[in-house]
Amino acid sequence: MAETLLWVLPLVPTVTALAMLTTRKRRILSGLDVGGSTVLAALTFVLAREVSAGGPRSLGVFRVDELGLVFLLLLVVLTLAVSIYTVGWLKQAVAVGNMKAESLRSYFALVHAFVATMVVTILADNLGVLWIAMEGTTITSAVLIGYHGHRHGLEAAWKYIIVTTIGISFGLFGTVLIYAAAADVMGGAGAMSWSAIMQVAPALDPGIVRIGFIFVMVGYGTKAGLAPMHLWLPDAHSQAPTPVSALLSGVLIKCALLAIIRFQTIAAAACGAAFPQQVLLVFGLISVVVATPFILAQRDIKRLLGYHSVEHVGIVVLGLGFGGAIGTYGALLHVVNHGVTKALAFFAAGTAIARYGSRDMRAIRGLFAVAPIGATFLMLAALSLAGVPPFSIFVSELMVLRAGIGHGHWVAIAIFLAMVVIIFAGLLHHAGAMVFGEPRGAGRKAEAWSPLLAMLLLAAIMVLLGLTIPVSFDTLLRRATEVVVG
Amino acid sequence: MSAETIQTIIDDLGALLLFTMILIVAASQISRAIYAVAAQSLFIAIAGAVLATATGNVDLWVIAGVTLAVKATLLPWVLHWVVRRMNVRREVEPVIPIAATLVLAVAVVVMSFHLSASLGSVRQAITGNALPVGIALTLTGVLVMATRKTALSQMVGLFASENGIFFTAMAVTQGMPLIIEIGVILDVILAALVMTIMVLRVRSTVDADIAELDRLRG
Amino acid sequence: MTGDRPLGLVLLEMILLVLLGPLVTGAIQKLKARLQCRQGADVLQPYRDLAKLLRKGTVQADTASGFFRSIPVLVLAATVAAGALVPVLRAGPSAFPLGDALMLLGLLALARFLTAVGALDAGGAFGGMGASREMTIAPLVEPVLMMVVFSTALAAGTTELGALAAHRGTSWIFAWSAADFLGFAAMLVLLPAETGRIPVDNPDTHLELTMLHEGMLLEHSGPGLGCMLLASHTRQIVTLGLVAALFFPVGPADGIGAADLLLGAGAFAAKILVLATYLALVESSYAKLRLFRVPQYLGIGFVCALTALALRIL
Amino acid sequence: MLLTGTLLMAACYGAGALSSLLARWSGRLALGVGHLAVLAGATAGLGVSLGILLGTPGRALTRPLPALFPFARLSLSVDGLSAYFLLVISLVAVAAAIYGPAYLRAHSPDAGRARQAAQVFGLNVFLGCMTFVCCAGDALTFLLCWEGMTLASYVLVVSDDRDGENARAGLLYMVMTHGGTALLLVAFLALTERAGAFDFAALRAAAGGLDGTTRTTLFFLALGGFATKAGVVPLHVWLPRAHPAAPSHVSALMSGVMLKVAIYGILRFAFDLLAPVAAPLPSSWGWTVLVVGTASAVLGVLYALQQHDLKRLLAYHSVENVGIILIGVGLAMILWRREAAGGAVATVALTAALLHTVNHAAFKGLLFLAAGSVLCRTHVRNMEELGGLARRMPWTAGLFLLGAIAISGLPPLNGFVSEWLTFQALLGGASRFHGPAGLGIVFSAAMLALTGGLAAACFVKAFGVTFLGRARTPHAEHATEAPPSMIAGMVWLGALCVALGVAPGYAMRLLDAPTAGLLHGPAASAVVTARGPLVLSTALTPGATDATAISTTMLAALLIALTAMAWVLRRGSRRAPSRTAPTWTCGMSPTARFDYTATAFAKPLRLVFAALYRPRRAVIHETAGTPYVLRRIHYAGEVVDLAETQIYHRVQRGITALSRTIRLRSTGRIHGYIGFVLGALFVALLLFGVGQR
Repeated sequence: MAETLLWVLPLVPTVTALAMLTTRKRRILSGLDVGGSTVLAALTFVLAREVSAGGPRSLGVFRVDELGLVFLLLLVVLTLAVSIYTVGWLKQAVAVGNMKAESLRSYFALVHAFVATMVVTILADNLGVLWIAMEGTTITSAVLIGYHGHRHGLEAAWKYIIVTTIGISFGLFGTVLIYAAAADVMGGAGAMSWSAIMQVAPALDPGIVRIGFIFVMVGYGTKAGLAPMHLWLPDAHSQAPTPVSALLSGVLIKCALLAIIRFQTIAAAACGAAFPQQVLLVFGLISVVVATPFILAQRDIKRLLGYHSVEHVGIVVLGLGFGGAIGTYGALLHVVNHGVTKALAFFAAGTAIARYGSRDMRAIRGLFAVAPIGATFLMLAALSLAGVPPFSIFVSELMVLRAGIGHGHWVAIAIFLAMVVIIFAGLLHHAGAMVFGEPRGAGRKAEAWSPLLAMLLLAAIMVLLGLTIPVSFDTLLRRATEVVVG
Repeated sequence: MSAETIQTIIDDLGALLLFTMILIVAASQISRAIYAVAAQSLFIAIAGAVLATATGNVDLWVIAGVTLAVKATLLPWVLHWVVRRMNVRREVEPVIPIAATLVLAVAVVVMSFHLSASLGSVRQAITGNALPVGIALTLTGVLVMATRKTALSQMVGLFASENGIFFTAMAVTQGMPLIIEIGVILDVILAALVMTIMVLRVRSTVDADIAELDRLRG
Repeated sequence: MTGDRPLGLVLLEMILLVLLGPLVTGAIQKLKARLQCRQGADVLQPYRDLAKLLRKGTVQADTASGFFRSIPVLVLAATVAAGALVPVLRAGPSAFPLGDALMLLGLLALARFLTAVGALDAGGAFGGMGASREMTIAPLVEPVLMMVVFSTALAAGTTELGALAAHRGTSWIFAWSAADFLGFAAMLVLLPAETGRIPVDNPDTHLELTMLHEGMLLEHSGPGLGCMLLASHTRQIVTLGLVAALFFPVGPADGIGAADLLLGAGAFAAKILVLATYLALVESSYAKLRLFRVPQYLGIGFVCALTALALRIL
Repeated sequence: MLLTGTLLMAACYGAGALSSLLARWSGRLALGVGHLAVLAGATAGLGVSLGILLGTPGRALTRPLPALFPFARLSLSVDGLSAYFLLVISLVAVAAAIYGPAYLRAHSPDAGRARQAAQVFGLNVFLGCMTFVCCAGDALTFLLCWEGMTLASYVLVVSDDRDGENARAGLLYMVMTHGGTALLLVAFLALTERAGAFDFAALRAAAGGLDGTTRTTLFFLALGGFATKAGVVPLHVWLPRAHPAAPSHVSALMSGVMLKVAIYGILRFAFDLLAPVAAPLPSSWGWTVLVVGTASAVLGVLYALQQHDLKRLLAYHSVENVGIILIGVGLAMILWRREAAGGAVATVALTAALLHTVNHAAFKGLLFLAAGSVLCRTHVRNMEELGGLARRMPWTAGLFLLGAIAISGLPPLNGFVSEWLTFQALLGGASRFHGPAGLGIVFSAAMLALTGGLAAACFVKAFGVTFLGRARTPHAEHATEAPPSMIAGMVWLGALCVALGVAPGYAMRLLDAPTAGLLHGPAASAVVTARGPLVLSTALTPGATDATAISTTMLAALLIALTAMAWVLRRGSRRAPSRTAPTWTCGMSPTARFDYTATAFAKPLRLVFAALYRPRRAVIHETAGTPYVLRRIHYAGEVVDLAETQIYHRVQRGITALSRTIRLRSTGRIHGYIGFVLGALFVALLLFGVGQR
């Protein structure tokens, strides 16, 4: 059952994408969109139950363990939310002419192809397949980013595809090195399978693994938006259509993180845990620090959110770098929390942008007066991103902090907290300026239901995870943590 | 052939690859850079053939063939076609002087050899100097991308760095799985196509080189 | 040691203070006149004024609120209640504790607070000016007074005036420590300020440039003014009584008989007379200070008090 | 059983929070139900706290909460201290609940339903979180409720009206308290990571093994966090902006109660969680608290003097009173376990602090409510535009006057009692310490006296300018008395002020549990009311227990009697005529311009303390061509908070400018992007790759 699911899951979005190429009607397309996502989500939950019952399953180059499952769940939930959101968003976008009605199907198809590549990335056990799928995500999402076709979109797409291709070509180099080290120990057959490598990881030659991990770290780190390789990220995330931005920020960079985590486990087994943690710690701190000034002095709301992703990826990596069960647990939890929250933030920002017809935060004023519900969601998302309880990110940041303090990284903790507070100030300043005050340049027309529904879904998850961690989810995270730290 | 001869051959090919790399860096005309990268791909195909005969690994024959077909023929042709299509600015426009780029390239090469020298047991995992050469090629290729203004020369740099990875991958003693190599090459082709489309599209909509758009900042 | 001063005695002393208050003012006026080579009014003049005022009718400002009528009453009550805390005839803690030096200062501050509020009620410029100035001086005086009290309280181990006096016993200047001298000096500096006299205030004029306390009484008339005047007389004698209790011996604490009470009364009269003479001398030998020189003037007292404390503690 | 009471309380507040959904149909309904829920919750809180405080003082009652987080056991734990602060919160909450609905309707009748929902929701969550911060039995519950408290009050601050001012105030508030929370997080987590658990019992055990420096570091981290919330100078700048911005009954809660929660945190952390076993606290703790307390008291009242915004003036007085409380706390820290046998000055100091806590809650709440009813009738906060309200709003005026007398520390009201105790404790401390330490203590006593005097001056100004004299503007001209329910809320607090002032001895019983529980020493009532509930008595020297004794009860009786007598004098003779006439203004016909303004009233003190204020002053001469003919002279003068201008503005400007420049540096050139990737790889290889086997 579960094994079949392993190859069914990537097929679902692929089939959906192909089916979409057959029609031009917006309603049918939206229906297919939501339907496909729902099926994907349902199957994933079935798989999750299977795995929680029977442990990891593998089939050929595919393998699912709890670690991958965490990311997979995040992916399907966000995909579903995005599909629901797209219904109302698209109506408005077509109305104002942002999207051309005749070319919708290619858009939908591309989105689902994008999703398919991400599913493969998560399910891949073979590191080569992982790399191929990652490049696939780059190509599909690059087209989506440039989808609007105006010069800014194309510029962002070009920067994105060039820089990330360079990045993951480094990733490929690292993969080759790891493979070489593994093949040297276990012979060529299956020396690309992560699970197989993990069997012999302690025997690998630390020198090569070290070089390989550095290449992978920088390479996939570029894709994950770690500073200083992050520069493409705000451009891409700000220029993409809002639903795509949500997917990029919510899931894609997390897929790259998954790749990094996979290699981290190998490196930790081969060269001792201290080495990868050291590297991760440095990149995490750099990301948190670098993001700060750009968040403070930002004017474009979507770029603001993009830089925020840089910060939060930094926090995840920081958690991995602090290491230990707590740190890794916190990092994985933060992956989920940030994905959900950031998607919510992009949705809320998208509705605000659609209402005011501008991404400039100085133009968006008094949102609470014209669209109270959307404004509330925007404020909630901002507060959660800033790490305020009772929202989910507070919990994961707390875990990361615990790990840091537990391992006595006082300097890192000091820098981290200082930046978090400053970023909090900046973010709340921007959000407050947008939400409160007298409304300018926006009519008080009713808020469309489907975006609100999508936001409600995500906000519910956000608050739920902020108030409690359900037992099933906790066990999942614990097992995933064991996968990483053994 | 004995392992030593293989190693010497690989090392010589590596030297040739580095030479072509220097040509790419030093090329002042885009077309020359394209020829250089084609030649580089050709050498890599040869290296693949040599290793294939040495190890009797059939996959390597296929890979060598595909490399010859795609990277030594198809992609250079595409690039040339694009150059002809948008018939302006044949010369590469460096961001920093080419001499400075060369110096940096030398630094990269030195670093990569120093790096692999610091590793003891590379040689039984990866044949000969394939690792340092591969690192050098990869980084220098990216260096070229970082120091050239036009989109095409950036694509050239990208292919050069891909070549570096291929060379190392081939030289891995056990050989890479065929399917992976094929997938990688397919991805490269796809990426190249998408990039080409973008270049042409920007050229057609706003009459500018896509690599010079810099409105998104901060 | 409770029960030295039964409640009856305390109330008696209070009434005594209220009755003698105007006399002290009269005495000071007479002394001033003599020092300035004038005939001066009769010593009993303040009583006559009071009696007259209490008989007269009232003219009330039309803008004044309902509080205005009750202000003099409350002020008088607070001041007189403060009188109940000063040992006059006999030292020792009272049988039933009413309050200590802090409570005394608090009650005087309450009276001042209400006076200032009343001054603002009518809504004239003079009242406001007077209130503003009064409330500027008062916060500067209070800490110094506190510190003087502390400097003796730390020696006696209590802030209750009766007990303080009892602790001082019948010892006299020769038994003073250096701290006592400095504290007394600080007190002498403060006295004019606290009793509203030159060089801080001038009780004789209604010229708005010089007046503090008088300005606040401007809108009161008839019985109300009478109450306010009586209150300021009482305030004066209470302040003097405070100084006396802090620095001079009070009548014997152990004696019960009328003779002892008379002795205590005599001693009290003597002490008050001395201090009154001091005030008269200062008033007739100094000019009034500019308002913004006053802090400087009080600074002297502050330094003295601080030094006294330092000597007491170090 | 009592803890079920706390759960009942939680249920009430939760229901209130949910009732904000009623605004979907009717805002009025939501307001009514929400405040009713607050009333119910507060009553339950009163029941619980009184039950615990009057019950047998024993160990803390604890009760586990549902296990929300796998890594921490959540629990409630209520001991004497918690119960006492719960009492304080509930007392003011009752008033707020009675006062609130009418105020919100009267103040902003045009408020949208969304706003009303936000206000109801915020109020309930705010109170719920505050109560549960005090009842928390583990670090996580504490932190969650702590941040929830901040968040809810932020919602209330920004919800009041739509101008950007509130948003800015809320921002400043949120950012500063968030920074404080970051410090708290580190302090708590450092303990929890040692303890391996979150509940307070484990933390105590873990703190036992700390070495001195770590202990002190943790304390100062926590102190920084709590002091930010308590509005201690120089961390106070958010307070005078945020408190006035909230709806008035929320201002009352924030000023009167929320700051006290921070005090609770300090006490809990210093005396309970972090205290060394059977040894005095490190002396640096107490002295720091004493110094910052004194500074806050003096500077708070000095800045309050120069405010003309009624609510901001009150907010600055909160800074002052928190300072006074901290003086007591610091003294208790210094003296605890350092006295000779039989000494109980530490108890007196803590008693003074705790008593002032409830007193300040009472009169500051009363004053904010009174200011609120002025605000909702005139819609003006600047007292220069008010005046003459005493005749139009007699109840409000009278209650404000009551509060003013109380906050000025004048007998016979409650402010005096706690300040008297503070003075006694200070003197006692001074007599324990010879040398500079004692002098320092006495000096802070003198500063406390100065504070009292200045507070009196400030409230003469506040009351006089707002309520007395003539109406300066039409706003004040057409004011009417506040609706009865608002007056009822104020009367409740006013009665509290009088009761606590006239019969404080009876309240001492409530202080037994916290003092004895915290100091493991003699209970408050055993020390202070040794001679029966009518008499407060202390001793400056060990041994003698009641050398100094006062009885505000007797004094009040005496005052009443004397007032009666004086009234007879005042009435004078029947035959004498009594008439009214215009105020004497040297013969001119008096107008409102003759009234003394607040600026003028405070001017002398501004000049006296100019060195501290550094007032800004701008005089512009408008000449007609030649410098000899003056058209007009503009005068502009203001007193700005030095901490704000000297510290915060500079930091903020610095950071903003820095990030601006960094952002402008970035050229969106792709070469740079690639270069950074390459450089990162290069450096990483050199750093981590080369030469490490």
